Amino acid sequence: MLLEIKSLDSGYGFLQVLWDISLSVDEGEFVALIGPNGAGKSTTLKTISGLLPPQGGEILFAGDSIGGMEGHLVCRKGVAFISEELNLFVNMTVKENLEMGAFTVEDSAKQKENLEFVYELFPRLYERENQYAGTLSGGERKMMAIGRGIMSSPRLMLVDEPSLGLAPMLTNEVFKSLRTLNKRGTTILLVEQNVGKTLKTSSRAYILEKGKIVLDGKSADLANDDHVRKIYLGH
Amino acid sequence: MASAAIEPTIDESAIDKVEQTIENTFVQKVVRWVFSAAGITICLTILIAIVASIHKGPYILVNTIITGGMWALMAIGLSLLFSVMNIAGFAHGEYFMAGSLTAYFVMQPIGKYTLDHPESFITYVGPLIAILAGTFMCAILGVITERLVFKQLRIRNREGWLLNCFLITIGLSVIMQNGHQLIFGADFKGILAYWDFPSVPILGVYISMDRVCAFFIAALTMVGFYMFMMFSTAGKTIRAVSQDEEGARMVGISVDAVHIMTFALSCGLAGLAGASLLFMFPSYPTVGVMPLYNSWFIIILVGFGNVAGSIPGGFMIALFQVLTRSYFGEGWEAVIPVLLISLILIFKPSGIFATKVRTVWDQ
Amino acid sequence: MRTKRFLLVAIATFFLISFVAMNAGAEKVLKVGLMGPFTGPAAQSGNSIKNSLLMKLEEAGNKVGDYKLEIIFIDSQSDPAKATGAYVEAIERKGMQVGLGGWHSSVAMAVVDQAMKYKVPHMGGMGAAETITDKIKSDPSYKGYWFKFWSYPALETAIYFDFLNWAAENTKWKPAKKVAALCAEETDWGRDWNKAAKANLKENGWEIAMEDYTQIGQTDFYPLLSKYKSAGVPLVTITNTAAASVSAYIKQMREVGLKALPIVDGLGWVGNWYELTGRSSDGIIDKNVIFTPRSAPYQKKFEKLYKFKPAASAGGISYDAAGMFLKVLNRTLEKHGKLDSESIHEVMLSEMIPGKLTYGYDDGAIMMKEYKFTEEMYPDPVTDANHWFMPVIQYKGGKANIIYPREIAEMEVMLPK
Amino acid sequence: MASEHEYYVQKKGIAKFLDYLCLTPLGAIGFLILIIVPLFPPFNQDYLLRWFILAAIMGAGSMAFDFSAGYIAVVNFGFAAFVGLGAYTSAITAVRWGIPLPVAMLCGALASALLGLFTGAISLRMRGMFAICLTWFIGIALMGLAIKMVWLTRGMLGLQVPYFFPSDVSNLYYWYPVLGLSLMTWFILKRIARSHMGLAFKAIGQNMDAAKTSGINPTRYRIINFTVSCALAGWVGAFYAHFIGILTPDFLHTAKTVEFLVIAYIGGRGTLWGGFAVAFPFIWFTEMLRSNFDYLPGINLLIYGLILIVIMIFYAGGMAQFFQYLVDKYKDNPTVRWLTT
Repeated sequence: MLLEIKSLDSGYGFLQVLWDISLSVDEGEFVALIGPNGAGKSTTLKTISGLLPPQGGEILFAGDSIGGMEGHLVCRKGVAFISEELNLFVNMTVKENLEMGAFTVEDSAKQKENLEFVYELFPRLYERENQYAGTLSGGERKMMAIGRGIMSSPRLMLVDEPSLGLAPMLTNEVFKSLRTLNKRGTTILLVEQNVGKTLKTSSRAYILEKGKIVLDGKSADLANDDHVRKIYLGH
Repeated sequence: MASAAIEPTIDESAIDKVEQTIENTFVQKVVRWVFSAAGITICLTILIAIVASIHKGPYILVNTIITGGMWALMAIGLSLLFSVMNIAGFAHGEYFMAGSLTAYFVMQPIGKYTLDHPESFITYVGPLIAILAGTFMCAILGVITERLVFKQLRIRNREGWLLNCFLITIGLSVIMQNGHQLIFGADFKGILAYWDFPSVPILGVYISMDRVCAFFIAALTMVGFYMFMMFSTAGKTIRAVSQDEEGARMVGISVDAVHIMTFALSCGLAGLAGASLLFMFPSYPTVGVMPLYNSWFIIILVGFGNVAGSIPGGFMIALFQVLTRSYFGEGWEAVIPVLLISLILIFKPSGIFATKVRTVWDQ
Repeated sequence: MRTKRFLLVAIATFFLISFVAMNAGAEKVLKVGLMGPFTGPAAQSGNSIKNSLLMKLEEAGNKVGDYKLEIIFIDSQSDPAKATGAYVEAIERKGMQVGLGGWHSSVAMAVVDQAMKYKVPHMGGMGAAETITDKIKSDPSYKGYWFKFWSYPALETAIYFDFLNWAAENTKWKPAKKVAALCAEETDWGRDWNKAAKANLKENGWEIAMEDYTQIGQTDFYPLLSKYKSAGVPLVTITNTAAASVSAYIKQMREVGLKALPIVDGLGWVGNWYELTGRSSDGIIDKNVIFTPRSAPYQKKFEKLYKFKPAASAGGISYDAAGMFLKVLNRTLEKHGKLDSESIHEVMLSEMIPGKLTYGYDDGAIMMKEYKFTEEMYPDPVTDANHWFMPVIQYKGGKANIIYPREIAEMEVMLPK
Repeated sequence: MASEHEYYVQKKGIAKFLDYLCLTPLGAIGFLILIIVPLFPPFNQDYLLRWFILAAIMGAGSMAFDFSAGYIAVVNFGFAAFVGLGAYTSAITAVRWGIPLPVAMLCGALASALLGLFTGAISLRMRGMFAICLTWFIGIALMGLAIKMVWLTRGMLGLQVPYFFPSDVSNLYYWYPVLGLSLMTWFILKRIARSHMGLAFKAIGQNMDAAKTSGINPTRYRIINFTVSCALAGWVGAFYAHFIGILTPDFLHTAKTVEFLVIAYIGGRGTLWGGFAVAFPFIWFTEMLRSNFDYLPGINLLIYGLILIVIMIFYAGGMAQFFQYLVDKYKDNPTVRWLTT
């Protein structure tokens, strides 16, 4: 088990958002976390990545407890988080952003390899290597953020709403790259609102509603589940 | 920190084309810069400096360049503190004071030694040692303040951070001023000169060796600072934190360590300014007030958190002050430049080189 | 819990601090208030004043007859409002009966009202501005409650111009045009000084090219001096109470290469002026009280006790003021058999102001031949060569030398070509 | 004094009158104590009265300061200059034209109000630090002008200001007017804060954008707030001038603003009464320190700075927050509830 969450509570100050969440992700899996707006999907990812301290429960990553650990230490453990707001360094060039992504990687050969892989995955970024991240378009920003995540050679990648605000064509491209990444051996935990596409891409999924996990199972099974079909797929 | 909103996707290739045609040649780039707000003000400043120098004498230009550099150093530190940690420092003048105090105590024995051995190489190197000592002392002081005060606040209360920090720095300034007085007394602790050589004539204006050296120290530091920020990993992490703290955490940067580094750097720069200007500002408890005001004028003029803008800003403030002194008389430099900055603020409410990154300054 | 503890600690500190030092003695005491700017920008002068006064009183064993002198410090903080508060508190709470010392004129202007209101005689203040004299003269009820130990600029600056006239006639110094540039600090003192200097200069056929007032604590005079240089003025004057400013002015004057004759009024107001200016002070003209051989023991003792050089003006004069004060106390005790505000005031009124009670070299004065007050001059001391007197001096090699009046001159005058 | 928890009960008699004055019974008792205390030893000594008066002035000033800092979140960092402008205007009109002092004080308030109006108007487009700095710069410029305009202000020479009362009377003569002045400042500010305008202020202070979208015109309210705050500052300053008897440009210095600010923040921002209540012990405490440790000059300021830092780190809400905590703890006790509503 690469990531294991046991009865996690989390939230912002007095406002508790997550109630007793338990989920697990295996090495090499592509797991999705879906649910309506405000269900606590992003909060889950933030808590795992250490940006938000948990209020209870346990988070185990590769057997070590990472609950309450600071964000940068979680990252050093091998967890990359691509947030909804992307959190790019807008006044740095694309290349510098990617280099910052590899901040935790000490081996320069490995850095170079990662960079080449990112450019291979997103040739557009290579074209804009020396452009400021702030001047990129929406789709490019997404690629930039994912690329930056890849740079740290993570074992687990948490991706938050990659399709938000993107044209369908670009969304497909992003999903495709995530799949490539997964095939290359990176475990992915994806949060999405585009349930149809997500269930097609992922191997397993959890459904989160009002801060609680209501359903989980193989993606293909869930796609045929009545509840899911009615609420998320609209048929 | 709020990052820029995600733009809706429109036809991206069209924008690319337009951008490419605009950014074609270097000359066109320069022309575009000249007609930007920053370009206009900088060109205008240079023009005014030249005209006034022809009218009143070259001392205006020389004076602007020489004092501007040091104010710019102070302002860079202040600006850095703001853009990385969102601390609007009011105690920066006190680090200036601490720098000059340390340099004074280091320079005392060195001065005595060189008096007996005027030919020794210490005559040339000694002052540099004093200045470096001042810088390091302030860097250490900065780290101590960060750990003892701001770290504590960050752990406990992040609400109203900007204002609370502002008030805390006011308190720090009061403490350091009076601490200096209690421990070292209120007398003026000054030196005669760092490098006691005859003045150098530049453009018909005589300038002491100390001033020339102070200018070169400022210039070198600025270049060094730029290199550090642009090309070193440490500098890049500082920039990363200033642009997006969450993002920095996500890529594994220890924000805590960056805060320490920033404080050390920022206070070190103030200490450097204080130490290198000791020949002009003897150390006493309230010596930092004027430099503090000047650096505040600068960062307000160029826009909060605009670190690079502090450099032209420093020269602009220096020019403002020289001009007011020359044309209105002594004492007015406290009034007219301030009114002018206020006027600029009315038309450019976030400074001339308004920053592209929106930080949380308006909370 | 945290809140409770916080409250407890706060209350405890509060009471602890407020009840410290609230004792009163049963023996015969006279409570003497020492005023000066012990904190703030003029603290260096303030400490010179404080230490000198203390030294003189301690030399007398802090005793007059069977009265013990109890010292109360009043920190004027260079702020008239705060000084007034502290002064009143010293009178009301600590029972101060008589006051000594002082530095700023604006403080003196405010405090003199309190001295009068509470009938506490005060002497030895060095706030010199003419406005104080005018104020005290305007209302007889102030009489005898305030004695200045430094006379106002109009009385003092004349000697510079006597010297200039003498120099023009007797030396090779012949300015091409009689133009002067005046610079003073932006305070009551500076304004008064420039006013007096201007009147004197005009009377002697000089033109005023420029008149500038600099901020307190300003240390960058490059633009100003460059301006003077390009205007080619043969005479520049500056007066400034802040040592930092005055030393910066002198150093930068040398750097710029200004060839004018420099009158720097007040370089000697801090003891360590030579450490601040070095060789660049050579040739500077000043008018100041200077340490005579008579004051050597005082200087030595002061430096040993307080680890810095006393200033002739703030320190030396205060030392004498304390001496005169002791003399007044002794006389009061002799005459009335007791020491309190009323009897001291009576002696001041009946013996000091008419000039019967004076303090001079014979009594142990170290700075002036004689400190004397008269009905006409009160509250200022009598100013002439035999009483309160400041010669024109010129600095050379770290020493102040009298150059005018010529009868007592110690050195040939050095003048620019 | 008035707690922020309003219990909506029908009030009768004295309670109704107090409510009109915006005083809670506790507040009224506090004021009564302040009225009576200086008549009895040991508080009837002139020096203690002087502290009381200074504290009341500082307290009233900090209320005016808090009105813009605590409500619309614009820290007027040039506050002392507005206080000083009132003081100078009052003194100059009184000296030049022999206007009776109460009228001169009104002139002072008017001058500050006008400058406040102007400042409020030009700082509109600015936010946070920039607005703070603009007010600060105006303060610096005013102080510079006070230094340079010697023909009017006598600059550093110090302007002699006529006293309210002959110089040989007890400070008690000043105490009651200043108490009345503070009560009036409180009344004016609290009435405004209670009206719908006060709500708008709070909305603007908390979230300018949200306020805009809910139909509040920030321009208008910000100007009104600033004008009122500055007018009262000028009014307090004018009284100060006629009490102290001398004015120097240092009166307009930023350090003076810091004094008001520290008191207002230790008291608790956004409460108005906090600053006033804290001013008395605070001024007393720092003066005690200064006079008991006079061999350590500056120790009072050092501790002053320490208190500020400690309060900001541990109790950003100031004493008012602590008071509220106590009230909430005992809110079931009927006496406490009656006293604080």
